[in-house]
Amino acid sequence: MAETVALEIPARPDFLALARLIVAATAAADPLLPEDRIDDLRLAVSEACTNAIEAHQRVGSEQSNIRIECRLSPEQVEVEVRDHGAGFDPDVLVDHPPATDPARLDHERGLGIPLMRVLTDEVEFRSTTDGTTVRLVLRVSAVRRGR
Amino acid sequence: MAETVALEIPARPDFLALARLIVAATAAADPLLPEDRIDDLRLAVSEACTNAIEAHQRVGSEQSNIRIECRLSPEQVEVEVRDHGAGFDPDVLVDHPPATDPARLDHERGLGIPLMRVLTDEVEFRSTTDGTTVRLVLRVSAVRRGR
Amino acid sequence: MGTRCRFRRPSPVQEPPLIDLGLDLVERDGWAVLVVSGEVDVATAPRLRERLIELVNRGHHRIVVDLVGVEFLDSTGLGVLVGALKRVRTHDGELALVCAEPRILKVFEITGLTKVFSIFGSVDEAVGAG
Amino acid sequence: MGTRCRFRRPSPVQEPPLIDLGLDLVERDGWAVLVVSGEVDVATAPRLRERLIELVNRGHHRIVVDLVGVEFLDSTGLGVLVGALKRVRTHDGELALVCAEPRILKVFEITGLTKVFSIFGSVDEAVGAG
Ligand SMILES: Nc1ncnc2c1ncn2[C@@H]1O[C@H](COP(=O)(O)OP(=O)(O)O)[C@@H](O)[C@H]1O
Ligand SMILES: Nc1ncnc2c1ncn2[C@@H]1O[C@H](COP(=O)(O)OP(=O)(O)O)[C@@H](O)[C@H]1O
Repeated sequence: MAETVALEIPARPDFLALARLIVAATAAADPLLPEDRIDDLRLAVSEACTNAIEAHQRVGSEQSNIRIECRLSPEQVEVEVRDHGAGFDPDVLVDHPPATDPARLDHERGLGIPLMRVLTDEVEFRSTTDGTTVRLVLRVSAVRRGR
Repeated sequence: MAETVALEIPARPDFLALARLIVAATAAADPLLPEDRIDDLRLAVSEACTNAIEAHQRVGSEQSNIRIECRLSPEQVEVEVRDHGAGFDPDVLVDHPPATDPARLDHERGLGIPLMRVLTDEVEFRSTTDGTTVRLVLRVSAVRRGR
Repeated sequence: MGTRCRFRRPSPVQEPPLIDLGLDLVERDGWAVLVVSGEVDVATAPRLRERLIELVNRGHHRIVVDLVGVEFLDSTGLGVLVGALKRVRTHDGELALVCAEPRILKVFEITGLTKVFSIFGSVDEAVGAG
Repeated sequence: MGTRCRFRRPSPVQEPPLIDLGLDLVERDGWAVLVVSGEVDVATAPRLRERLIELVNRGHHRIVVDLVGVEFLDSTGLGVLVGALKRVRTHDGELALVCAEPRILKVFEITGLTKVFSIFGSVDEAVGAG
């Protein structure tokens, strides 16, 4: 049986810290998640919320809310971030030049999704022209296996 | 223009602390609310959530969520706690014997609503057989006037 | 991260103790001093109640409840303390509270319970006055 | 209450400065040391960016960014640091980071940016190495 905690915030940078607060506190309810994994999830969710907020800004709908839903089950902690932006194609993203290439410094952006992918066990994007839902999963078993 | 932060939690005592966390953090966004007034609001909302959780327990619906909605406007911070319990009549509540009466010690309950009334500037109950919404208001002007 | 471990959910494996309520017993000058820390609400108050009942049942009828480390106390917590006071009184005992934090004292004041309880600023004063 | 004042909303009256990002400047051995504290995210990163641009414009081309007091740093924060590194390099300058917290270091590691930045465990080491 999954338990759900949901937070709705205005699509504004000021409210990001609230999303981090609730995700960290909810995930901490799982006694099997070590603190560093909670930090990973917190950052991944924060990145997803940042993208959601920026997506709202691009279509001028800072007034509408984004929704962060945390689901706790014995196997995993799952967080969904839902926005009402214009959507995007997650398969068409710019790659960065390697870190050793001087041109790397021309790229100040584009690290959010790569971070989400490394920090969590599963990332899924469902995006339409009505908005995007990002699903981030931390598996408790992956933690137990000493991941 | 009001800004709304909403939290949904399972109707279980374990999740009460999350409601307090989000209410305090949201109210703290108002630079005009001093810390002790935020503490007041936090306790009042916690009492309303406790009643909501108990209302769900009485009808055996711990699985459904209660919703806490915080609205910030320049004049006030308003919090609504909505449950799906069986409702009640807020005008028919037991009074306690005075503190000096030995019979006072027979009453371990019934302090929640009196606390809400003293701690906030406005309390409103809207209750039907489908559930109850409690509205708690802190006026920023009341703070400014040095209340 | 100050937000960690405010609550715990049921888990398929054995659960670590909840960390949001601390209950430590110290005996002093014939008083049982129960040092409470954390948040006392409907989630944690049952543990406080049980502990106080257990103390009385084990023959402790002079009890100090030290609330100095309590960050949050709601009406459920007040109810538990009222119940404990009644219980020690039936044994001709005493129950004193220690509380210094204005935020917590305020809850006793606005409910009129400062007239019901003996509240002291320190454990020393509480056991000295007894 | 550790939850206070993470963010501030627009208000009809004059606003106190946001308290979730600290930016303090110290000059040491020809280095401008910018001591950052709090949370660096999309809400606060613009202030960090402005401050760094201002430093470079005022002729500081040897900069240490001290991240020891930073509790949270996201990709927006990384982007600001990459931009600042590029900016000092166009002036033949240097930018060094100070970071000791594994949680923050990890963000540089998994993005490959440990290869881009010179990262030191203390300000002493950073200015000593320059
Ligand atoms: N929720 C979203 N809605 C619309 N576009 C998005 C969303 N999330 C990501 N994107 C697109 O994907 C790009 C890459 O995202 P990301 O890796 O987080 O880097 P950044 O946000 O720094 O550009 C964004 O610039 C944006 O165009
Ligand atoms: N949301 C609610 N739904 C149903 N009944 C409620 C609700 N809130 C309060 N009540 C009723 O009002 C009574 C008094 O509430 P309160 O003053 O908070 O004291 P207590 O909860 O300790 O009994 C409760 O016992 C309950 O019967």
